Amino acid sequence: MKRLDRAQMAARVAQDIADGAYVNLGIGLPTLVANHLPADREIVLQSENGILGMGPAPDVDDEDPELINAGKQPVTQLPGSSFFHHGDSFAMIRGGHLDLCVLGAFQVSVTGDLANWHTGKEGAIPAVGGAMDLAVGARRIVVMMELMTGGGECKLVERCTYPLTGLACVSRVYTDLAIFDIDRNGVRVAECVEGLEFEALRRMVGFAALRDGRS
Amino acid sequence: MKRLDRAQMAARVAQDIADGAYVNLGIGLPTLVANHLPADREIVLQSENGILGMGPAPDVDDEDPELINAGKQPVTQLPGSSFFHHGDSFAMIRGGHLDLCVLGAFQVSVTGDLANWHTGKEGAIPAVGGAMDLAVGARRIVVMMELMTGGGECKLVERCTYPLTGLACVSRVYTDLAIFDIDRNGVRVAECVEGLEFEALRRMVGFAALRDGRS
Amino acid sequence: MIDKSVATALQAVADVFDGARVLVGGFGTAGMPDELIDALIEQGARDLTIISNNAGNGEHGLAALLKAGRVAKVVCSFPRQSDSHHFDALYRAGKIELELVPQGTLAARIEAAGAGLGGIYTPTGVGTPLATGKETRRIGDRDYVFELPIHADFALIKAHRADRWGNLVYRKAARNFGPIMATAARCTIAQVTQVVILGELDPEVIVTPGIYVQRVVKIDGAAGAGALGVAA
Amino acid sequence: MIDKSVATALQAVADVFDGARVLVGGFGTAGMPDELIDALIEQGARDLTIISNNAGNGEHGLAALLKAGRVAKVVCSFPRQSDSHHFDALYRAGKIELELVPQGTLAARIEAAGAGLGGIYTPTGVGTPLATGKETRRIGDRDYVFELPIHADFALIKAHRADRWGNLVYRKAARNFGPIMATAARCTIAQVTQVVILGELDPEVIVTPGIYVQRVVKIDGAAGAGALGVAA
Repeated sequence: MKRLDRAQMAARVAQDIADGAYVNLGIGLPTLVANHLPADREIVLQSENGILGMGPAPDVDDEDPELINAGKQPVTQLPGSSFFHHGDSFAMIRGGHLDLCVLGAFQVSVTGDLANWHTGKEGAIPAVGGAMDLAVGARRIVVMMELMTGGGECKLVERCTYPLTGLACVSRVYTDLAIFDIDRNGVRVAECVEGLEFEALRRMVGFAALRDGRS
Repeated sequence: MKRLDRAQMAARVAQDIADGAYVNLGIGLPTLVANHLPADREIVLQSENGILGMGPAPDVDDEDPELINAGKQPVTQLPGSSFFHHGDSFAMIRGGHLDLCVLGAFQVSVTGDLANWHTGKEGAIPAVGGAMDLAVGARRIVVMMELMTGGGECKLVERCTYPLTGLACVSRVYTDLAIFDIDRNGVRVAECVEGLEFEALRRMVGFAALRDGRS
Repeated sequence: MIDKSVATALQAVADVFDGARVLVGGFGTAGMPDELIDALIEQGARDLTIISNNAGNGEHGLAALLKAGRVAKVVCSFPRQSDSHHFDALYRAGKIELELVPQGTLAARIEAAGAGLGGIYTPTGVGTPLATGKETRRIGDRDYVFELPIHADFALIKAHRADRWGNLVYRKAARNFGPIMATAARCTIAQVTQVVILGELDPEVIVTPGIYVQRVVKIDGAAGAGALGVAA
Repeated sequence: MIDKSVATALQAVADVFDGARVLVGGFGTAGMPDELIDALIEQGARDLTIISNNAGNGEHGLAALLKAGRVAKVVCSFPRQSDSHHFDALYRAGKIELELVPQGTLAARIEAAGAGLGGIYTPTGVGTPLATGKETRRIGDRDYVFELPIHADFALIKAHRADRWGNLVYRKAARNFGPIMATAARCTIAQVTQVVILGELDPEVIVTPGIYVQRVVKIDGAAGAGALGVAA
């Protein structure tokens, strides 16, 4: 089967983002989506450290230590961009003004619960950042992650075992093997990579309630 | 006795305002204080419609309908002034950042309760504006009013009969006849106009607990 | 491509429905979206709830909307003015509902809606008739009143300059309620004096980022002309 | 006359007392008041509670303050970073207390303090371990967590330009927590790159009005030099 690499996953997420959408891309994997936004759409990226209309990474010579994204990487600003403080930025996030937020995850449950901030392991130092605000705030929350851990465990689960970030907030999960839609009726497979049979995917995720939503 | 006129009352209030103070002057009588600020002190006036560093009234030719004070009169701006929206303005007021607010009043009680927004009369249309926010917000609230109503009733009372604006918030009352300080021990006369005896003043206010605080 | 410009004020308010909750900017005459209100009168929506600092004065703007019988309820801090006779008459006749809110609480409730908060505790109004029937709570050594957010279907505001993304800057004290109302409505409509090329507004000085603005209407005339007209 | 200028960073932080609660601006390296933190280390105050987005990284700034053993407690959203080894070691040794707060809740609690609110209800964190033991309340059709304001004795922030009234403007994403922290402390100290003549800052673009700033210290060096130094 043709497992998607990270760039292909990012391109697949980007393909679904509408012209004119206001979008926050979470730290890590979702940041890659910025490199694949369709050139014919005007998509406005928000960074929770107070930027709307964020542009791509600058050339090394043009880096400005005071123009960074939420992942603390140098970025640029597009015409039409604006700056605001953290209070206003999280009012924007929490108040439901973003159309979409793409987040990474440790686990997503069949009811859309999200776990992406803390492994809960003994001795691990917790750090939450803006993850919980994004999880409750954006109009639509999607997750972008590899379906299986390095150890072969599925990250789409019946019930999260890691500490939660938000309850029933994820509506779509983009993975390297399939795309899953989550609603009150459960989980449907929206797309599968070439060469992966539905039944094989069901065995990988390990729960019977998975439905095939492909027309 | 030498009753103070309104300009004299305003000048007396102004005399007590320290260099560098941030001050809100309520609508009506307190607005006059702006005309009497000592020239050798830098006092920053706030207007609750979003101005800090408000200046005096402009010449008629220089009036700008978008540069008005809380009483909707044309004003000017001083070097160092800034504009902000109503949310930020009332955060500034409510958050205890103003050193002083001078308010008008219908009644002030011996415990510092303030009534200045509504007569409570049958058929009267209530309007509160920013009075209740100012009453709880500024670090020090003083009132400027004539001591007696036109009908000869004292406005400094044992208990307010008009609907309240704020509880135990007034610490000084400037009137045309005397200045009163209010604290948890009650009311002390801080100053009296020339020719008014303390006992005569006590009879005017009509409560026995008035103390003479003049040294 | 994003372009939030709408050709006319009437088009901008075309979908305001009967019973809608409408935030209206302005403090006195500064920042009052007069042309949008005129368009709303022409458009004809009824049973409106208007949330604004005042309840109209003279014959124009909100006063005219009230006079036309379109407003079922006003939420405001200061309805009584020397020339608020249309509101006064409707109120005395029992034909309009009034929810009186302290000005800072009005602002804070609008901000809470825009920021997605479920409610706030404010010290304003404690022990007064405007806190009657409301939950109060002692926090630390002080009493506070519980207040709910004020959400709206539409916000009509006036700004100075806009670009096609809907970024806004205001002028002097006409800023007042505009920036916070823009955050609290599902559809914010801004009338502006000037529309500039994208990128011409300095990112450091934009007061309302375009994310909060759905429609922009350029109104011809000099800056402050609307307000001058009312003052005349 | 109002003049909030202070000659040196050390003078500006001279009265920070043992046990003080100190807000520290900055997100990553942008907007970090490095010179004020260095002065605080030199000044020697102990048992501090530091409220900041991060808990220091590398060897400079907050990390150095932590390393010097001056911090009893950190209130922050993101202590764990690739090079936050001083925090990590102190935390693992049980020598520092951590209150972990979601970033937006941290911002909202600081804003609530500055705005005089007694508390707020936020949807952030409902049903997660960070809401454990906190009051939750259903308002409308949604659950919210009750959060208290975060007040502080001092705020150390970095801005771009100031005037003698303490009016501030910031630069790009270095604005971050500065404007809200300035409102929540009894004494706000701003380090700036440039001090300009009163009246030179446009009243329309001032982000932090001087009322929120008690002391201004000009730090020599180009804009962003402090941050560049840390990045090096």
